[in-house]
Amino acid sequence: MKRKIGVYVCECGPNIAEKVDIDKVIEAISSDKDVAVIKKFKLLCSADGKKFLEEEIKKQDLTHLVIAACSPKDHEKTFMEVSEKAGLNPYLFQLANIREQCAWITEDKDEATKKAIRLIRAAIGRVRYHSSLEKKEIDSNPDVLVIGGGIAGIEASLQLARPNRKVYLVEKAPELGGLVTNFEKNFLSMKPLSEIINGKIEEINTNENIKVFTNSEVDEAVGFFGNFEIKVKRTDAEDEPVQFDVGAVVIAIGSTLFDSKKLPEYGYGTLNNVITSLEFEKMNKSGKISLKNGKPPKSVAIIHCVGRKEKGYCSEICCMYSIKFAKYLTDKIPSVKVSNLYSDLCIPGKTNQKLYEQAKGKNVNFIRFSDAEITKSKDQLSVKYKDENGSKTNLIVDMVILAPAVEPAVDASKIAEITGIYQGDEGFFEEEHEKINPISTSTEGIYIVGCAQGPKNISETLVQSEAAAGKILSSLVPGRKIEPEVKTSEISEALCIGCKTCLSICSYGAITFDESKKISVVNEVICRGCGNCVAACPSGAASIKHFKFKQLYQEIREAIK
Amino acid sequence: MEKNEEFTPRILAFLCNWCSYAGADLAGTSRLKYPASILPIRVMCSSRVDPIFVLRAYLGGIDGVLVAGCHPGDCHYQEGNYYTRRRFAMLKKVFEETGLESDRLLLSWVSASEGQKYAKVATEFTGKIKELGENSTKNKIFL
Amino acid sequence: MSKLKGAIVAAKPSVEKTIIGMLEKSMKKGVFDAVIIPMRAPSGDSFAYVLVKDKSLLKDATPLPPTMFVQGAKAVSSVTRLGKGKIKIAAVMRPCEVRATVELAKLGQANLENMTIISMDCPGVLPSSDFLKYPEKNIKLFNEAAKKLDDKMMRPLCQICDKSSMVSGDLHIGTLGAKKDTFFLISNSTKGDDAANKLGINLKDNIDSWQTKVKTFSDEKKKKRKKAHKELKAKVGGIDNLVETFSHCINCHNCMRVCPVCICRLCYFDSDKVKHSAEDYLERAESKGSIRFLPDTTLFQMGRMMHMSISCVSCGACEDACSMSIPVGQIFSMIADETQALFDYVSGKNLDEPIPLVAYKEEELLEVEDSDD
Amino acid sequence: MTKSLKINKSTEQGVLELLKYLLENKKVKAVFTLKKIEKKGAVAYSLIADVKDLQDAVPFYPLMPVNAGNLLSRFTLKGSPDELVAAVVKPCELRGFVELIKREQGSLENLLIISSTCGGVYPTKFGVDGTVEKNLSKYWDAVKKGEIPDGSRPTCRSCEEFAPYVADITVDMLGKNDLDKQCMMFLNTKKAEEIAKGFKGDFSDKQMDSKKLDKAREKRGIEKKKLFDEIDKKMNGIDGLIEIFGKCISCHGCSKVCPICYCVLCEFESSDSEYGPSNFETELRKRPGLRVPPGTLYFHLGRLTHISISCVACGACDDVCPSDIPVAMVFKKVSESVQKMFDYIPGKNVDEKIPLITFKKDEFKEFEG
Repeated sequence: MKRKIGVYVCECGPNIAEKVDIDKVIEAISSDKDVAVIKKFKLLCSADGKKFLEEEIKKQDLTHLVIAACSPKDHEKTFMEVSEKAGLNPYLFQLANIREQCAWITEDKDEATKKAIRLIRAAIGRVRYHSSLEKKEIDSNPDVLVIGGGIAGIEASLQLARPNRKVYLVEKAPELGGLVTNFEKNFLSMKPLSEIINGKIEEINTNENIKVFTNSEVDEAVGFFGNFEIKVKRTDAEDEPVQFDVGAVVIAIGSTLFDSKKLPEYGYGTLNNVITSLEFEKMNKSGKISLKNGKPPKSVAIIHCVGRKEKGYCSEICCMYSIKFAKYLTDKIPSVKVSNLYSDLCIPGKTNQKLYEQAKGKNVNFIRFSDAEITKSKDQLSVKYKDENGSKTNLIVDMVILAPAVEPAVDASKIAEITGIYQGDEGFFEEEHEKINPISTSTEGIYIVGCAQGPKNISETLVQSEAAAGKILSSLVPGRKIEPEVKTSEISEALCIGCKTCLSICSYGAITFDESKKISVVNEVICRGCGNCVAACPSGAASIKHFKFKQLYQEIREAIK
Repeated sequence: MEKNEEFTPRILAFLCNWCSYAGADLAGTSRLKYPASILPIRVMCSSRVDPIFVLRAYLGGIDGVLVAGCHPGDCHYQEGNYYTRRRFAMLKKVFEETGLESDRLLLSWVSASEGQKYAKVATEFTGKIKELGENSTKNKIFL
Repeated sequence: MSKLKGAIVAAKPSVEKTIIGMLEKSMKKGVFDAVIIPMRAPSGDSFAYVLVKDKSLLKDATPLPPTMFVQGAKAVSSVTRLGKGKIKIAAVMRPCEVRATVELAKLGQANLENMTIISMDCPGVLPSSDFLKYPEKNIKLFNEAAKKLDDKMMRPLCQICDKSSMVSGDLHIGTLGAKKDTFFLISNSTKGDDAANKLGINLKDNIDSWQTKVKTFSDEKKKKRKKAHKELKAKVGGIDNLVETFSHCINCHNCMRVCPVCICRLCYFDSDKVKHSAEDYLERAESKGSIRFLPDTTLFQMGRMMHMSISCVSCGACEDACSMSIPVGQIFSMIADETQALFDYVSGKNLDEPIPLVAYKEEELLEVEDSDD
Repeated sequence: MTKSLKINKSTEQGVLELLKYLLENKKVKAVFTLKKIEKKGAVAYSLIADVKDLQDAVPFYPLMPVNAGNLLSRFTLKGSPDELVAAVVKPCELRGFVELIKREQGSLENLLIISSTCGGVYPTKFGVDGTVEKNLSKYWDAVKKGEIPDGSRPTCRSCEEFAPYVADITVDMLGKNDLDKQCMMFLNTKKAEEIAKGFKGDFSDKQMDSKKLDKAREKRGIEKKKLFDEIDKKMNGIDGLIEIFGKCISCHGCSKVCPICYCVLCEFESSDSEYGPSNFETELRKRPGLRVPPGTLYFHLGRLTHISISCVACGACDDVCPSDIPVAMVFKKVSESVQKMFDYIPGKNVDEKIPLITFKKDEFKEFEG
């Protein structure tokens, strides 16, 4: 079939017209191979412009469309819609950006005109090799799997279940609630936490949209956005795993604490009355803060940043709960002396500072320290440390509370393996992009919330859970089909030699290996179309729709003409 | 330096869609000026740039090739640009070892907000290429 | 196919120079926009085909180089395989290269519409391995030998080539039977007539002396060829000899890659179809005590005979490229003569004649049928 | 702990003894090794299942008709053997095989790899005309002394990787002055120790003497520098490259015999690499002419970008080049520096990733402009 390429140059008001000699462009290109028609128009993105284009495509019965106008970032979509409306496959169109990267970058009209001509020729050369691409639509399952029944998982589940979304909540412990159930009060508000938590757990148990699995763990999660197949098995019994499908997964497996025994100088596990923050929370919640001998402590040292150097990051929450601890102590034992030994105070946020100011002073002091060592001195503990000026100091206390670093949950790597989500250097799950997609992951439809992603306080955790729920509710709507990327990679069965190079470099696990045929296969639903595999494939078996070798090569040719 | 006074180099710029192409757009919307001879080719990710493309362009007589992508760690596809960097390093090494002018190849990270940087890179690279003069492969016969 | 017409052309100072002069003139006059012609490679020890657009390059051209590194048909095919293009091209080649080109055209691998093919009486070529040893010396030796029609140092296949003056292109330079300092310009097609006319050459001279000389010359060669093939058959014929001969093959497949009429993008014998499991190989090894690995080198060569002996032009490119000096070219020429005779087909002789295996006659080859009576 | 096995026979005889023992006692199903195919000295790799066919076997004949890496890949590509098969190969062949394994083109499963400290090989064509046969004694004298045999492949003369990496058994040859009286093998793996049990010979814990290898490496290092300097002079930019590759006839034999080139269809033979009429017209607009078929330099540089990371510098490409282009030395020179850049030795370790399919977040800053 004979190609009939229509070329339309947008004046973009004065924006292009004043900088580029459009008539010269038209004159130069009108006689080019396959160019059936070339015209200019005041403003193609305007209502009139779109109408004009639509009529032209039909009237001239074009097989391909080239528009010379602004950046694809601005109006590629607009013109694709027009072309589709006019019955021309939107991928048979190419936009030449003669504004941002041509008209606007030089004062020399002649140069701009020359460049415009080259850009348009490149687009014409390219569009010749375009082929129609069809939007894919696949059914999606709106249900959601939430891994982890701590505060993060609970919140996500509720946010999803309230608007009638079916949720499967999997917790490996016998009860829901996670770490926070050990806390008596919340930082800042100093309000009792238990009623909040219990309230939420109560709601979970009464909401029939939520199916709770306790004493259970996820055994398998295969598939892609909208279509994951899940297997859950009990940890306390040999039952057959339960199977169900979901459309999205929320990872909320929380975190654990750095093992203070790894730092013998703190004497944890060997000395009496040296306890971790978590042990202290429990002790406090039980109602009685006391030493081994049953007596209440007269003096307490809280040592911050335990294991920070080893882990290489600040755990963000310790300073705050240490202040909370000081408050617990002073409320319950008015005469107690509390010394906070910190290496750096981290009290961010609009309000947290207040509590610090309140706590400081009466019986509670904050000391910047380094190189602490704890030893026994009679029935007390001696904390030797260097103060800010490096002079050695010895502090005698009854009790030492260690604030160990927050670590990734024990089974993080196992979950990582099952879900294929990448763990960063610190072992926490890596978000897709800290700014663009902070709770998404490399696998569309799998989200990470709470301390699974990194150390966080409760409010930050709740925010993430709600964000994840919001993302799922808006992207995974019951009955609505999902539209995966169209410009995906494809691998020629004839040319693939099965070296698995593409598998190793694909960030999305979009390529699988067909063991029987010994060739790589692209899962077009998962592929995001970056083209990395295409450049990596030596045998030219991989190619990417709309960015094929021949298509790009036409642009290269124009550049070297 | 006075050689090729009026020689306008043919320069090819592979720009990744998410960072560098947007950066180049920004240079325009901020009305920054840089040599018009540079011809952009949009790819979704810099990792799409097969060294073979660069080779073809070079032997075809291109005067310079710029490959630009998101800054390491900012790749829209997570890791693409790390692979780009390795392939580019290899290609450069092949050029150096075979005595080809590896200075005609440039890898640069330009984010969507770095219109300034793009204009700067484009200008400086063009200047460098002007110093190098025309790519002599242009009129070779026995390729 | 038009009857041959010719003209006697003064060859001053030499045939080669005259040919180049004609080409320059025809480019000036726009008869051709470009010329495909051999030129010496920058390294000096090789010749290659160059698609010349700037006629000033022609002065360095060598219409009749001492060796054939790339078979000319491959050059023409590489330029026209995907279409005839806008520009009119003249290609200067040896007769066997022209014949291969014609075969490729039949196989859709070359488009000759805008191509005018010029051939010349061929004295043969030196084996490239010999040439590479002392390029300068060999160029001299070749030119002398060419004058004396002495073929002793040429490729074995050139020594038994009976088609070294076969005209299957558009124009041909005939030096056999020509008076001193002249040659015959012979046209074989309207394209040829047209080019000659545009050059102001009148194709009305008598070319009998060329034709008789060619006849006697190729008759001699035919005898020589028959004899050589007979001897060769005795040496490599029969499965043992054949296997022995090909046992040196190291599967580099150079022969296939340089063969002008081996056109497959992926050779069947490089494809998955010839790859087997370890157990398969072991089974064969156990049944025979041991097998050469890779096996099937003979199968590869026989297979190629099936695939292309019908179109083989006996140019000897394969033999030149064989890193193990297997007389593969001679063997193929022997087979090709037989298979082509079967359909009384001469590869590359005539563009309009279909390749036998894509045509058939109702009544033929009955002798190969198993008759029921 | 490596065990060593000493046999009081010539090195080649000793190895043949072991192979014979393995075959006779059904400890291996077959032996893959070089075998004489005629008296003049031509050899070919063979798969030997019957003991009596071992008599023509010449495991350490100084020829490499084909890089056995290719052959072992073909042997195991469609499925490894069910039982053990012994393969005697040269170190660079083994490294080629390992690179292919990393690309899923073969497997070490059920292979017993026997290799040696290698003295190098002669260009293959010298096997056909009897040159090698004539030079055998000279060759072995040189190997004994750890010296470089005259006339051996340039890549061999300049080879510093003559000691095998992943072999089950390493045969002590280079620099072993009594190799014609005594055979010394080092059993590097459990597999090897297991299978050698019961074989008559003295087992001990002797280690390979690395000093003689260092000496040999030194000699080859000097030769390498010389050869690199030579090729470097030729490789000076586009004109130098055109001198070198301008006579390439595009037979692509070099890629066909390359143990690393493993594609079904080479990218440079695909339709993407073809020129259409308009390409030629464009080309001729800027050039006075263009050699046809075009793209030879493109092919060789392109192949460098594809395989320089894994080139084992075996020299097979040199042997098959009908135009006598020093392909191997160009590739060895370029590849070594590419590999150095990634601190990678091809074929050293099966589990080490090919540098181009992995990355470090913090590297190669110097390449960012």
